[in-house]
Amino acid sequence: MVVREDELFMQGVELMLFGVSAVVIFLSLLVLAIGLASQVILRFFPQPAESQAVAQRRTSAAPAESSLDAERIAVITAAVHQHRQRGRNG
Amino acid sequence: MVVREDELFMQGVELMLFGVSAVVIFLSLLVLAIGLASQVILRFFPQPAESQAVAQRRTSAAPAESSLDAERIAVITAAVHQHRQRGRNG
Amino acid sequence: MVVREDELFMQGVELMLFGVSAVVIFLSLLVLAIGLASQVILRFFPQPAESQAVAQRRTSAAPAESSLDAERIAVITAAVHQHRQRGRNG
Amino acid sequence: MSNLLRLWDSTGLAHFQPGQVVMILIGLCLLFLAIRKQFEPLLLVPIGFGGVLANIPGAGLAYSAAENALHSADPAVLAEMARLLGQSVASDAEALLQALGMAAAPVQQAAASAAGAAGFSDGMLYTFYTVAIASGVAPLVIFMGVGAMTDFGPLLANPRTLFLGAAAQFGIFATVLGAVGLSTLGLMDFSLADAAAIGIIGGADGPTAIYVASLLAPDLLGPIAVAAYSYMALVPLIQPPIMRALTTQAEREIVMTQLREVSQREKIVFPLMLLILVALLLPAAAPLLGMFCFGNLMKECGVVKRLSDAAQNALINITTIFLGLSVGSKLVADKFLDIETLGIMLLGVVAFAIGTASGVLIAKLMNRFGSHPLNPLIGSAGVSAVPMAARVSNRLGLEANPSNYLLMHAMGPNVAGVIGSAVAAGVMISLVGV
Amino acid sequence: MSNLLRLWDSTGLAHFQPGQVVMILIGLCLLFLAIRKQFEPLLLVPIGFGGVLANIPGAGLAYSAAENALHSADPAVLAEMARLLGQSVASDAEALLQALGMAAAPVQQAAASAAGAAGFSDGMLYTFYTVAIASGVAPLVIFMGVGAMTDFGPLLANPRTLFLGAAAQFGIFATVLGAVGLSTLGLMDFSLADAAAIGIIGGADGPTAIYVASLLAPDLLGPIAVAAYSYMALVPLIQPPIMRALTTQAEREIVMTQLREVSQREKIVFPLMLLILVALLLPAAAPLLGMFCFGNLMKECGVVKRLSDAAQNALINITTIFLGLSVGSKLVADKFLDIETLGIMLLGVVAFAIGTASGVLIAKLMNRFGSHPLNPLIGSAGVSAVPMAARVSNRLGLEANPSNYLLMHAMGPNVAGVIGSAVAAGVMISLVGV
Amino acid sequence: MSNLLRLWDSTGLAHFQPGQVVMILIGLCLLFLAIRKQFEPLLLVPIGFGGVLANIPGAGLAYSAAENALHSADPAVLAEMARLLGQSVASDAEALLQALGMAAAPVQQAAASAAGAAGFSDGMLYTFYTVAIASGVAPLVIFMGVGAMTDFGPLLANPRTLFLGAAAQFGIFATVLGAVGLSTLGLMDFSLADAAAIGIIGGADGPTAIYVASLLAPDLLGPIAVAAYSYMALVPLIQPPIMRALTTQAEREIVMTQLREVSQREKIVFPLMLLILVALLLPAAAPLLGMFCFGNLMKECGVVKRLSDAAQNALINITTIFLGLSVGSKLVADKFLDIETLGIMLLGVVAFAIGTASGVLIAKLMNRFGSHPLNPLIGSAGVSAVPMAARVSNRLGLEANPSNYLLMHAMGPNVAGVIGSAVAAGVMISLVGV
Ligand code: NA
Ligand code: NA
Ligand code: NA
Repeated sequence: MVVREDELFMQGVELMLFGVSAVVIFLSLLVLAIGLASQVILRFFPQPAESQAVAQRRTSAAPAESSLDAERIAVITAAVHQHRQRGRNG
Repeated sequence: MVVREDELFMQGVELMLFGVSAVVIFLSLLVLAIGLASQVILRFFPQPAESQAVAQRRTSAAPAESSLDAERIAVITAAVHQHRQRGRNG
Repeated sequence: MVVREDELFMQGVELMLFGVSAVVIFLSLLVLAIGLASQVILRFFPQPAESQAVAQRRTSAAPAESSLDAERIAVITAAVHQHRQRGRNG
Repeated sequence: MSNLLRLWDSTGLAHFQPGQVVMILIGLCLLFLAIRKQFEPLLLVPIGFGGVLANIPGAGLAYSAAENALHSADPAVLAEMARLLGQSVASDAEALLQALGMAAAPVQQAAASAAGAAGFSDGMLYTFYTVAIASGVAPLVIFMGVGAMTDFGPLLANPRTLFLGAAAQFGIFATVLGAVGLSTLGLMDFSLADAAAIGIIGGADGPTAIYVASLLAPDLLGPIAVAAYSYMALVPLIQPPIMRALTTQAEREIVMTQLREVSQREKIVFPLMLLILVALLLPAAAPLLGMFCFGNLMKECGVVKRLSDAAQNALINITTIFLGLSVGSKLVADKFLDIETLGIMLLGVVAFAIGTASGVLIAKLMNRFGSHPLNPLIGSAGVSAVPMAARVSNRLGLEANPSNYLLMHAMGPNVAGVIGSAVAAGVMISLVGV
Repeated sequence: MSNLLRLWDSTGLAHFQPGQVVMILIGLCLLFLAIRKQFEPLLLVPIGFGGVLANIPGAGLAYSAAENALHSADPAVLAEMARLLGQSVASDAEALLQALGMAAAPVQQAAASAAGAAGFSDGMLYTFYTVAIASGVAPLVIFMGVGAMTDFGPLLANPRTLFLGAAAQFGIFATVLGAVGLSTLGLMDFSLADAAAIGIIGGADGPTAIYVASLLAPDLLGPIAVAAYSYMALVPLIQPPIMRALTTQAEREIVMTQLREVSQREKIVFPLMLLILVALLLPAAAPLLGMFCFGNLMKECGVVKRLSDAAQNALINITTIFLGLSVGSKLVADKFLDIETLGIMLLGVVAFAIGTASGVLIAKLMNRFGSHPLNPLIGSAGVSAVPMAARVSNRLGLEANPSNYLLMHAMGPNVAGVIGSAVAAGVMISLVGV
Repeated sequence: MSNLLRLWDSTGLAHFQPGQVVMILIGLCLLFLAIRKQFEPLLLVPIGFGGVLANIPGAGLAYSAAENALHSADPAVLAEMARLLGQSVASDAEALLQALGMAAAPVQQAAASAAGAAGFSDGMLYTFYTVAIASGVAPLVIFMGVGAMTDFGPLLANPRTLFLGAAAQFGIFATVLGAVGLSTLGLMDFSLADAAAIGIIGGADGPTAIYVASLLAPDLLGPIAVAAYSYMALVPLIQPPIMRALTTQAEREIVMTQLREVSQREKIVFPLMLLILVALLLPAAAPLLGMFCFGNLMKECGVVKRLSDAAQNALINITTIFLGLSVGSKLVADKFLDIETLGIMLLGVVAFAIGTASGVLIAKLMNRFGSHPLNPLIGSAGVSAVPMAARVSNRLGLEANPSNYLLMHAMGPNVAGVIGSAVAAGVMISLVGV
């Protein structure tokens, strides 16, 4: 009985050692991989300025939203325009 | 056969009596409980005015919505402001 | 073995013939049915102008949207009104 | 040529039976009512469409794999199924279908296995029914969504209106009596469980009716659901004559006192209190009222807006689609076209009428005792049919007195009716179930 | 130390097989095409990612519990499985996997039970596949959503374009012939059911192809789905040369007459009429076209906006995620890396080409007879691939004549193609299935 | 009268046991904390409510059909179940329940069948648990949604912070040791698998904890989930004293250099790279990290906005509702009210404390070596509890130096902690599982 429980504790210790090591090794490799990937991308595949803009537009351009935005922008533009005009008038 | 069908009818009558009573008793207890709870809450745990405001803000403040509202309010404010200015101008 | 494979090919030919015929027959009947239905509807059940308008309003009138639209229209109206006023002022 | 024959045999034309034609017409009729007359379209569009799909001959969308195997009339398959079901090899498909319906679970599994091995599979609507209704999940999820959309403010401001919600449930139990009466007279053949499931139509609550029917009388689920939703849509026609007949002009003119504002805390405590009362008194109603209270708590607590929105939108809408199609699967000709269906339609409208009358009469009675005036027109709203019945009360109130807005006052009994029929459902399940 | 060994044994590195490396690269390649080249990203992102997941060595995400038990190579488990499968105890995992694949349903259940008791469970992707595709539900739900997004106005305004949708389906059947031809020549080993499933690639309709493949040739589902979506994405490259080769400049310049406005009632009646035609003639297409018509009716009837929105958004998006991952589960190396896959990819592009050519040629033929002019460029849109093929027609029309907008005219054959391939699918299922 | 007795017997009052009262109070207490104190309300509202539902006496919502049959105390049913379970006919319900829990799969199926035939059915919460958690699906779907909401920008800009996410996982493994220590001392009775599941609480990641517990220690899932979410909510109370004790004022004042902008391509490549690393090294983490990476890829690739939105909204919200209720089903009195639950609550807070301390200490250590300054306050964010822990770091940073905004810097270790605990989960599953 005592043996069994000591064994359980030893298994726990083992699990801790292997577990901590595995996590640290895995994340260390990930750090290396990120560094490598960043360098490769930034050096050999830099994102062209225009393509990034396109990408951004693409990302944010669900049709419904964009039409809504367009409308809102129109309204705001009108309002701001008014505001300036008023400034000039006043 | 006739006995069986009479029995079915008696079961129906019984079901009706017990059912109606059960519903009435249950809802009566609910009426009592609501009355009691309302009195306890209104007397001992009145909702502080500020906390209610907070709660309301919290409830209605999904980030997307609030930013949308903020924008719309800005536009409306601008428009209304214009309107008043125009009134003074005119 | 050769027999079996020839048979497979004959089955393929048969499948092609029956399949193409079935598709063509089905879609031909659909063309006829559409023509018939259109004539019947346009002659005997023309959509009254008002009911169509109602239907359209109904379709597009999820409460949230309509209130949003109403608000937006109010803002736009105000802005446009301003714009015209400014035109007159200037 | 064998292909040509097979092609013809695979058309619907070769297999149409009169019952299927009738049921397809009934399905189209439900669609017409739903779309043109706006009879509870959210449910009747899927139910009607499901009804049409279920009756497409040869498609077997509403049948299990084993039933489809028996319908196929393939002799080898029939012989194998007869062996499994312990029937004579000479039995026809009809007899085997009956035997299948009454077989024990392991035999049914064996039959399903054999049908699968012979290349038959469960029909689409059958699958939907199994997942959505037989499991009990869909009506409960819809009830959660309804809870998340319900505002108990008017009820909490005037808790007495709960009695009106109780009164209107009298229609349920009177209809149970009517159903067993019809059986006693030998006109129909309803068991006590059937009668209980039919009575719930009078609760004017779709998900409750479907839930109870799926537990107590799955064979009658089709007509019960159709009756429940049809009559809910007909509330503006059924109720006003009864309400006018039972009230005087003076009563209809009664103006009720403005309701007080109810605090958020009271609204948060209410679903919990109701839940505890259910736990103490009526565990059989725990699934229905539990999910309902959960939905309402999510709405009122104000800290789980994401979940409350999901319950009120994506989840309830998706579930409604499959619930409706699943109910449609019970509109197959051989289960629906029955004298019992007529009985159910008849009893359903009686249930609505009695519920309406009870609500109005109890309101008149309560008016004699209470201090605050109570317009008896709001009594009819106790049948639930939210929010249609409350609107009917409001309309008749405005007719009698153009400045008499009863809508908010009628919302109290209206939501009380939802609780009332769920309680009645719990009573039925615990007294009749199993 | 045993733990260290166990840890190493539990890494993927210890188990990687060349096929898995190849398949992971193919998965990454699909992701590249989907993200960078925008090849049908809504499906190819989940499919590609699922393909990578399915080939992670040791994870067994694409396998059932019993398959995972056999892959584990645990001698006790293997012996037990060999006993259940009625194989010699000396059989290796390979032989047992084959025996499992061909075992009867009860034996498979026993094997699953034994695997579960030994601690193995179904892989995640296998579970998704079972629920989403093997049940048939996911493609049908997506078809419902597609129906709810489809506007039949252009088709109803010019019903003749349905013939173009029919013509383009010739590609399907020609491909069937090609597939059985390859088998006859001994180059591949396709059964008639396999050939039918491969042909449907030419329908240019993802959910239809997946639905048919899941019924007729589940083993080929992976390559068929990948081929279908890849070629749909490649429509702007595949079609134009064929269209230019088969038309003259003068034909491409034909301006078509403006389409008439179609009333709401015609749009409501259309899905019901299509459904009834299916019921009369082609019950085997009832699940696919039934759900499609249901979605379209929800959209057009205007009274169930909540449900129509759910079908077009939450429901179709959620289903697409799981459908894509489930298809990915069929990209495991031992099922995908096969000479048959090459055959499927080859036959798929042939199917697209023949369908395009047939559409254009029939349009030219129809132009000789009809009174209204018909630009043959819209014939190619009959392959479906909505709305890509219609856009291609429009683009080539503008090239020939800068004021010749064909988009709306091409939408007619485009949606007709969806119906056409569903009809073809129904024909296949009823002639070849079971 | 028999009906009256039956009615009384069907109330909850007749069956309430003290444990159930306690558990309902605990459920209400969780609801209070969630609603009033805003303790992780998205999970604790459903969990608390589910806990109340699970303990309604006589409703049996959290039990399987067979368990409900055994709870019914019907002698005929008990005798039949005893026969099936191979127990003496004289056995009481208690003994039979135990025998059922330990029976082999076929026996359990037979018992379920018999219970079904006797009219018992699975409780609602039991069904939810089976579908959502036992299948492993719900935590994975939530993890996908979390992936779709996570921005890895701060981590990619400063990859060194991954070490902080690793360091904080030390709390997990120390707690495993604590749990086996308590067993060794004879105070509790945790197996190694139990200990591993308890340790994961220290990962401060709800879905990961639930996923691991459902695999390694389903019996402890209730207390583990409650502990995980409670302590995540208590992060603003638990962490600050530890952080202050382990850092000097000068360290807390360290200002970190502005993070660089990370390109979209780096963000797209990251989830794929992480996935491949998982495939190479830790297949046991493939389900969790695979779904997480899939969600993140959908977000970052920018071409599947529809799917990404579905994963972040409808899908995750719906899943959260059922996940919460399912966890609640594990709060039944006879499984929760146990000395082990106290041990789990105690070990959980220890795990959080050790994780926090390790993160801070390693940050101090790294500060000695790296070239860029590292404020040790961001080390504590490595326990995950996104975004609460990062906000705590930010708050303490501002306390020390009112212009020292650490939020973005703390987001790096914060999301690293999510990866770290999923990796730890994979290690546990591969070393302890099966
Ligand atoms: Na009611
Ligand atoms: Na097509
Ligand atoms: Na963590």
